[in-house]
Amino acid sequence: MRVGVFICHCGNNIAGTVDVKAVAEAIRKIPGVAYATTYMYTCSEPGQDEIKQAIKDHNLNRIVVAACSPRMHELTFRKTVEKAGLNRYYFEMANIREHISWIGEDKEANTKKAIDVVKMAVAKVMQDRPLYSSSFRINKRVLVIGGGVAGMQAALDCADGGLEVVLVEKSPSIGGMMSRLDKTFPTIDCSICILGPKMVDVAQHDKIKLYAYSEIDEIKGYVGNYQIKIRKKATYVDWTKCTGCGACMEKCPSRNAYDYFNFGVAPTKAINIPFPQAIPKKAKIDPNYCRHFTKGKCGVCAKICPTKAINYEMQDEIVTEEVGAIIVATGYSLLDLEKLPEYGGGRYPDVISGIQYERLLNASGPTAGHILRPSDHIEPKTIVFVSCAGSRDKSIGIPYCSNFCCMYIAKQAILTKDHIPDSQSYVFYMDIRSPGKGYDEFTRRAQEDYGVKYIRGRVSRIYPKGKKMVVKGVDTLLGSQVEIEADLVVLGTAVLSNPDAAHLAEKLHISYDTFGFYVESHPKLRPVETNTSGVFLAGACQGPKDIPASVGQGSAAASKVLALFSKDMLESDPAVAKVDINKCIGCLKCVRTCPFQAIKDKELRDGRIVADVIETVCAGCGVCTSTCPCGAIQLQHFTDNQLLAEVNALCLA
Amino acid sequence: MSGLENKEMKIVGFLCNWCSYGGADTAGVSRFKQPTDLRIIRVPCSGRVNPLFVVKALLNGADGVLVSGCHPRDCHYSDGNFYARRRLEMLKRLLPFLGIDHRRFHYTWVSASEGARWQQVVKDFTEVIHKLGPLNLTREA
Amino acid sequence: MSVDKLKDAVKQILNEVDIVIGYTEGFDKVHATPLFINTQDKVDQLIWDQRCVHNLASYLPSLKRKKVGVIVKGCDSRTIVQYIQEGLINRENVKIIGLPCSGVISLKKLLKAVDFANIDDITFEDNGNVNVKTEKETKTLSLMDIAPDKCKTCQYPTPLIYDILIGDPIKSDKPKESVYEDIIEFDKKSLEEKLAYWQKVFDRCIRCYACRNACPMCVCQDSCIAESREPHWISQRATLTEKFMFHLIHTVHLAGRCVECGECERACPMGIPVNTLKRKINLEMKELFDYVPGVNPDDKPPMYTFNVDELKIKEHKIG
Amino acid sequence: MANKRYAYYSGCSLEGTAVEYDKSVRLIFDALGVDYIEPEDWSCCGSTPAHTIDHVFAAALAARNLSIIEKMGLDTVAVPCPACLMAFKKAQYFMEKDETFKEKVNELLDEKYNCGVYAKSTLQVLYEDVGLDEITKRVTHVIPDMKVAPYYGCITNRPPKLAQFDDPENPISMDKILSAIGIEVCDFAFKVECCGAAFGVPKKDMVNRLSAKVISMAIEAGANCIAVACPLCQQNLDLRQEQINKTTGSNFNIPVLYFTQIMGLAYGYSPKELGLDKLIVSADNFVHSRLTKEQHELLKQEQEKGKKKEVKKQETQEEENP
Amino acid sequence: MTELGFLKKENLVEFLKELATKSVVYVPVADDDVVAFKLFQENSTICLDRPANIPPKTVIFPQYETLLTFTFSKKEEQPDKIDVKIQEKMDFKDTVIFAARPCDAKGFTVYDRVYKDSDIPDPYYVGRREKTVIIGFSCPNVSPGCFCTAVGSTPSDKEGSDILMTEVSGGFVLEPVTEKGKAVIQSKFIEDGSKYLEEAQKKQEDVKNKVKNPFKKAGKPQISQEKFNDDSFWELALSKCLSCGACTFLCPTCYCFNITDENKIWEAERLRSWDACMFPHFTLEASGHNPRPTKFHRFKNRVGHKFLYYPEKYNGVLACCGCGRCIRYCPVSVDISKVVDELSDTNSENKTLTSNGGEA
Repeated sequence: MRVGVFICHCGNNIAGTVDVKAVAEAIRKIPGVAYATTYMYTCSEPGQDEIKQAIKDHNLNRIVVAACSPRMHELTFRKTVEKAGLNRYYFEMANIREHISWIGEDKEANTKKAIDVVKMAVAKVMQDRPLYSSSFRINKRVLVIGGGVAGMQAALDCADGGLEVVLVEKSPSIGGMMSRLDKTFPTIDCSICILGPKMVDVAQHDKIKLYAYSEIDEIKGYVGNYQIKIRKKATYVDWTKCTGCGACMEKCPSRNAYDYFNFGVAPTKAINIPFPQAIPKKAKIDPNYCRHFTKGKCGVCAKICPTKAINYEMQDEIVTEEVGAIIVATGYSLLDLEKLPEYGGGRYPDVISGIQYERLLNASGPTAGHILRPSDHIEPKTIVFVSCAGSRDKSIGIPYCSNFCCMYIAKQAILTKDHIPDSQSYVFYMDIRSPGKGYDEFTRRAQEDYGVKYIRGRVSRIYPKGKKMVVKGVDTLLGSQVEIEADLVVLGTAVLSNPDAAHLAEKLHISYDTFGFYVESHPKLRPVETNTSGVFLAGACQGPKDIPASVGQGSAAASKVLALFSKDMLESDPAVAKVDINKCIGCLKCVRTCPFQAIKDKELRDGRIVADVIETVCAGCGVCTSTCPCGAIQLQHFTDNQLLAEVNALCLA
Repeated sequence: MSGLENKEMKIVGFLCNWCSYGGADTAGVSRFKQPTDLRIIRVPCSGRVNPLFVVKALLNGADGVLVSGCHPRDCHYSDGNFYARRRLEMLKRLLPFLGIDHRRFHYTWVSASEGARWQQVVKDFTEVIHKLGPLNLTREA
Repeated sequence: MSVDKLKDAVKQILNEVDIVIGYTEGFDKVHATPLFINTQDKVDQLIWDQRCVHNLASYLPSLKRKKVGVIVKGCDSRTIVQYIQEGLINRENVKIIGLPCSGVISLKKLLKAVDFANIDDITFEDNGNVNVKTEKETKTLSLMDIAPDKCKTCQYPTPLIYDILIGDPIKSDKPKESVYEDIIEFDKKSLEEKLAYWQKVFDRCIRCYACRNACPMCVCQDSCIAESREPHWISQRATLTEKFMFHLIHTVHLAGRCVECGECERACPMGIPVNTLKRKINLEMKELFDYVPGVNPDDKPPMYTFNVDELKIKEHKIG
Repeated sequence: MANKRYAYYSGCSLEGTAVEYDKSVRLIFDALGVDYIEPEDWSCCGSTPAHTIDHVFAAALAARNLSIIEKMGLDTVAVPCPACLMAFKKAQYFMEKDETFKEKVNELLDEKYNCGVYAKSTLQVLYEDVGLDEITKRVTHVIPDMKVAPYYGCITNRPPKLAQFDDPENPISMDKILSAIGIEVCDFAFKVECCGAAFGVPKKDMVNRLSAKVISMAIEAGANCIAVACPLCQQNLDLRQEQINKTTGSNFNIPVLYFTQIMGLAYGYSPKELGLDKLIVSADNFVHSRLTKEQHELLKQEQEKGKKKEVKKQETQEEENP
Repeated sequence: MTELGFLKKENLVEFLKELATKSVVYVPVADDDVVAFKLFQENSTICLDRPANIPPKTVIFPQYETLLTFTFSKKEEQPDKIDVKIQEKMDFKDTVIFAARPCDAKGFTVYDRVYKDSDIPDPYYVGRREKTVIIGFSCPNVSPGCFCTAVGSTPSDKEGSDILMTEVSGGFVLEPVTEKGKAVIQSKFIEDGSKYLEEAQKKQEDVKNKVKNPFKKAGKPQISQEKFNDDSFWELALSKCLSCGACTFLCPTCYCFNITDENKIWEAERLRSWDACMFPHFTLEASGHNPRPTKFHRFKNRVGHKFLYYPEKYNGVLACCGCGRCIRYCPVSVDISKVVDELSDTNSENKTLTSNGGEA
């Protein structure tokens, strides 16, 4: 055994609070350690060359690098030792940065701890065995979950790159949040005018298979080979027959259905096409409001439909698709107004959310683009915008910034002035966050050219006074209280993750943060990857994002998939469970506990039954290893002996 | 960190790679200061932690053992921590029967984003172990 | 119950199976020993009385590929139920002869009761009296005074699973709460007292593995990690640390599986209360998962399954 | 409900400026069969003066009372004054949550407090434990003209993590109780706005301004009476009403009653029993217009008839009603 | 050697205390009804009325011992060179085993032929053996399963003991067997014991007559090769065997061991620990092949070793002293005497047994 140990200074990150030289000296004394040194930046190219050179010069056959977290650079160094001719699993990392130098102030204690931790890594590396990957074929189809602008972009880029794409959208039309917007900042482009053609591209692309009004039921498999069960929810309209003529919607007698597309600004019909540019432009019945379902009679739509597309008996349908990678682009949701009781959210009809205001502004919205306040349909003259309505508010558990509210509030204030020239808008803000190309100029324009009055301070209460809403707040710049009697109040409500984000994450085996946003592999360097290989993120499901960022991520995720699929075969991770058939007693407890059904029973020639691991299915969790009473099934690279070596190095020494 | 002027205690931590090890990294990146007694062993999943590792450590000289995994439902391997929870709970309840203070063994859930939580866990657990003092189960040196 | 009925039944099923396991006379008057019957002429060696202490079901997994008849008491039948839960035997290959039982003797307690004298003869009366003749004296003892602890709190005097039941079913007259009274009582001691106790008793261990080999649920047998180097959990040192470790391996592996037949304890030549730790865990399994091993063939052993929401497991505070 | 016994902690205000609150609460409790007992040797709850100086000390003051109640074998204390309520709830919350804090507090006490007593506002006891049905059943009188703005004040149910009762921003319990006794309740936006509280001495102007706002919003909502649940609110709105009129040039004349006093009126108690004589802005008009249920029933029938003969009788009625 | 000594019962502890000043003294101690040889302490509950659960072989052939320790070191300038220092652990102390039953004492003579009087003596065994004085204790009664007289011994056999002690009214008669033994009874607590000789001899004779002979035929059991090699015999006779090590670990004549190395970072040790032919690992080969794959094979070896192979090598001496522990403590009451009896050659005459268990 000739172990080489490399202790990284990481500039001053480690060396500042750990005596790296002392660590190297202590480690050098360990029998079996043939070489131990320190280096300024081990991960740098010269640092890696140093390792390769040392392997050659000192005939090393095991390598330990003591540096940052293995979550950061384990892969880097595995490649390094492999290039030097060693098996990539003859390598261990000791984390002396995140777990030592950055969290302890006492240099002596840190150094002692670092020696222990490196010693444990040395003990483990001595137990390491060479492991070899096997390769398997990949299914070059990709699933995109979510048909908002990020998902559409990802789908189109993948499809243009020659991949078959399965696009699943849970609402009846693709388009997502962007399709609800009136205009986009900072260019005041018509949102649907730029999005519409993209939606049509998606619909017409021969490589894209669209499942609208569908959800993911189940995900099985692993990178390269996923089996997806998709639930096509019952629309009660046969979409193969529906032409989208809208006759049913016109004649439907049930007029009080909740309009999901318009965020309930006005009611819609029980059978409806969500908006004129919808893709697919097909009608769908809302059984909660449809008289046929609620009262058992009616049937007007069935009678009127020229293609006889109505089918009240329709059931959810499950279809299975097989893909090799998944892009998650499930977007975001918005804070419920009722969560803001001090603003009378949900109680006062004239306190509305930004997205509702967006629909009031929109020419194809319920008011046909006329700004009319909900309570009495009168045009408001004084409009107050409240930013950070919920955002950056620890007391309701949303400490983060919602990213784009500052910008859309400026946009809405500008548009308000365009719609109602004699109106006056006020904006309560905490800080104006406009760090984008042309963004800050845009907010200044709102103030300077459109006379929007910006008041720096928070709103404490909104209450009705006659027909007005009194907005009571503080102007922190003037240091005084302000009260504005408004006709309409628009709240820039906080951006939330989707309510079922956690649920989907569990199916995908990806992680999510406290707020339900999906966690990327690395916040800087791997922003669209997840820790589950084959699953990528795009758009606001990862965190609040505006349109250009979402589109950028959609393309980024697509490029990751295209890169992954540029090979025909993928290499399997050899750190999977392995059965010693001489030891296995065939009790098959491992088969019971494997979360992935990766273990089967196998009959040997002598009739003995033993466990057998399907390598490509095994994900390497090691539940089987801790289940097996006789230690016959061992998770490679984390075997009992490897972990015991670490325990012993620490406890017995 | 008042108790730490004394000698260091031997504390072993088994952390799952995806959540808690990441949480400890996050604590590091955020420079959340912690006592220095803990030595971390990285495992893929808390489900990999055989309760016997805890026993082995305690019998062989550890003063405390900490196991941390993903929060229930958030397991990278979907079910690993559910098994861990049952097995470790079993152990936790057995230890006092053997005459070992159950506080010497703690298992918990810390996600990759919970650096502050991790810091608190380490601080609190280290403090408890310092209060309990060294463990010598078998009267052997 | 006359032993003749039993013999008739064994003769019957011997036509269907390769072997029937029962009891016969041992090397002296107080010992019975397992009897493996493969021919009709051996049937007459069968005995059935309070000396029939062994859990014969333990032999079943090693005879998995044969058709086997087995005589079980109520307590032993739990072993079979647990085997079925864990898929360790093929039910269709086993013929179970059930014998309701109102208690057996504990050799250790019997010897103590006669001051370790050599016993020349022993007879059992229906009223629970046991007459013992030694060199020095003839003594009448009460069966329950010399019965193993498991009999004193027996909840399952009649086998839970059988193909043939010989004799009338017996209902348990022992209160349910009594089963773990000793465990609860022991747990009340201070940590120091408890540790000192286990140090004392484990120190006696000679690692002969009689407890393990007698245990019906120790299915690893030849592959036990107590003797393996790969994985190397434990050395061959006979130190207290290693003895402790061995017994905890046994305990952890039996978690939620121990059917409390007490064979481990009975087998131990050094008088170590090997079963106690397992029973402590069973008490917790009952509390946590409402699970009792070896009672319902459709149950799942709790360590090999889980609930997403564990109602009884609360997150622990540190300290 | 029937066999539950409450400790009743009136607090210092109800011994002095708000003695009528105490009177009316006791009357209502008696009327509704709430079994309560006043702890002996109770002391200051530890509110404002103490907790602005030292949290442990404040908690110890509260815990001293709670400990007495605990020793009496009771687990719930009914508290009319919101300041006392929050002092108790705060002590309870932090002592339960923080072992070291609990130890520190207990060090100051002769009798250790084991955190076994929960404080409930009188409002909560009536709303949750007694229930609206019982409250309605006991009604004997109707006050036909009363239109009330229910004013909860700032701390009756805030902060929510301590209060654990009703909606913090738009509470409804008092609304419901008042409706249950037949009173018309106005939709009042200032239910939980600040009245100025204890700043009445150091910052009189501010208190006047804030209280004026509350009163004017009540009037704007159509109220002719304000119902309160806090001694300090009552004082600021009632006692200072004249002062407010002087400093803000308003001309308010709106009676401010404890909600329990209004309940007392509906239950037929005399103004004296309810301490209405202590009001600065008189509520006599409501006392005078009060009718028994039977009278009211008769009147209603009369009116029904009257409506039928409306045209005929119009003139006569005008003459009779100058 | 006939200088009989006598130790008054009330002087027993004082005598042992005196011994303990010069040697390490092991006595049979009862704890929770389990009797085992432990270091003598003034408050030890010495138990003489029944044989210990485990014989005192632990004193000379301990359950495990460190044979060697390895210490690793390196020179600063040559980190890839490791120096290993090897040290034997051979510091043995003067020891007394007090009140070993004659069968237990005789067991050591079985060891001696293998470890002491062979071509390659085992220094660890010899070191301890030579420093140990064994005070035998003539059995005051018989125990379930014991059959010493059937294997050529008696409950008052002197072989293996340095002194034989017999309980008489009021005390113990001490009969020195070896020079080592003589030295031990040079004590102020030992009186002249000649007047108790008769009583002692009578007692010995009484007990001897009570020992049962499990064999159908008298004399040294003669095993039939034909039956011994019949696998079906073993399969049926041993179906109940659990293959545990209770019989071997409790046997005063079983001497098999295993050697393992245990490594730490800076040092390692080579251990010798008991092993048992009843364990599958005993013969497990590195290839995974096991020449004794089942418990039948293993038990056959056990019987063979004691009653065939050992006698073959050592002049017909049986490697069994008839203590009966393997029978008494077997969880399933496997009775080796019954197995041997069933194997016995019905056609040939049994040879008579000499007192050392060898053939006449």
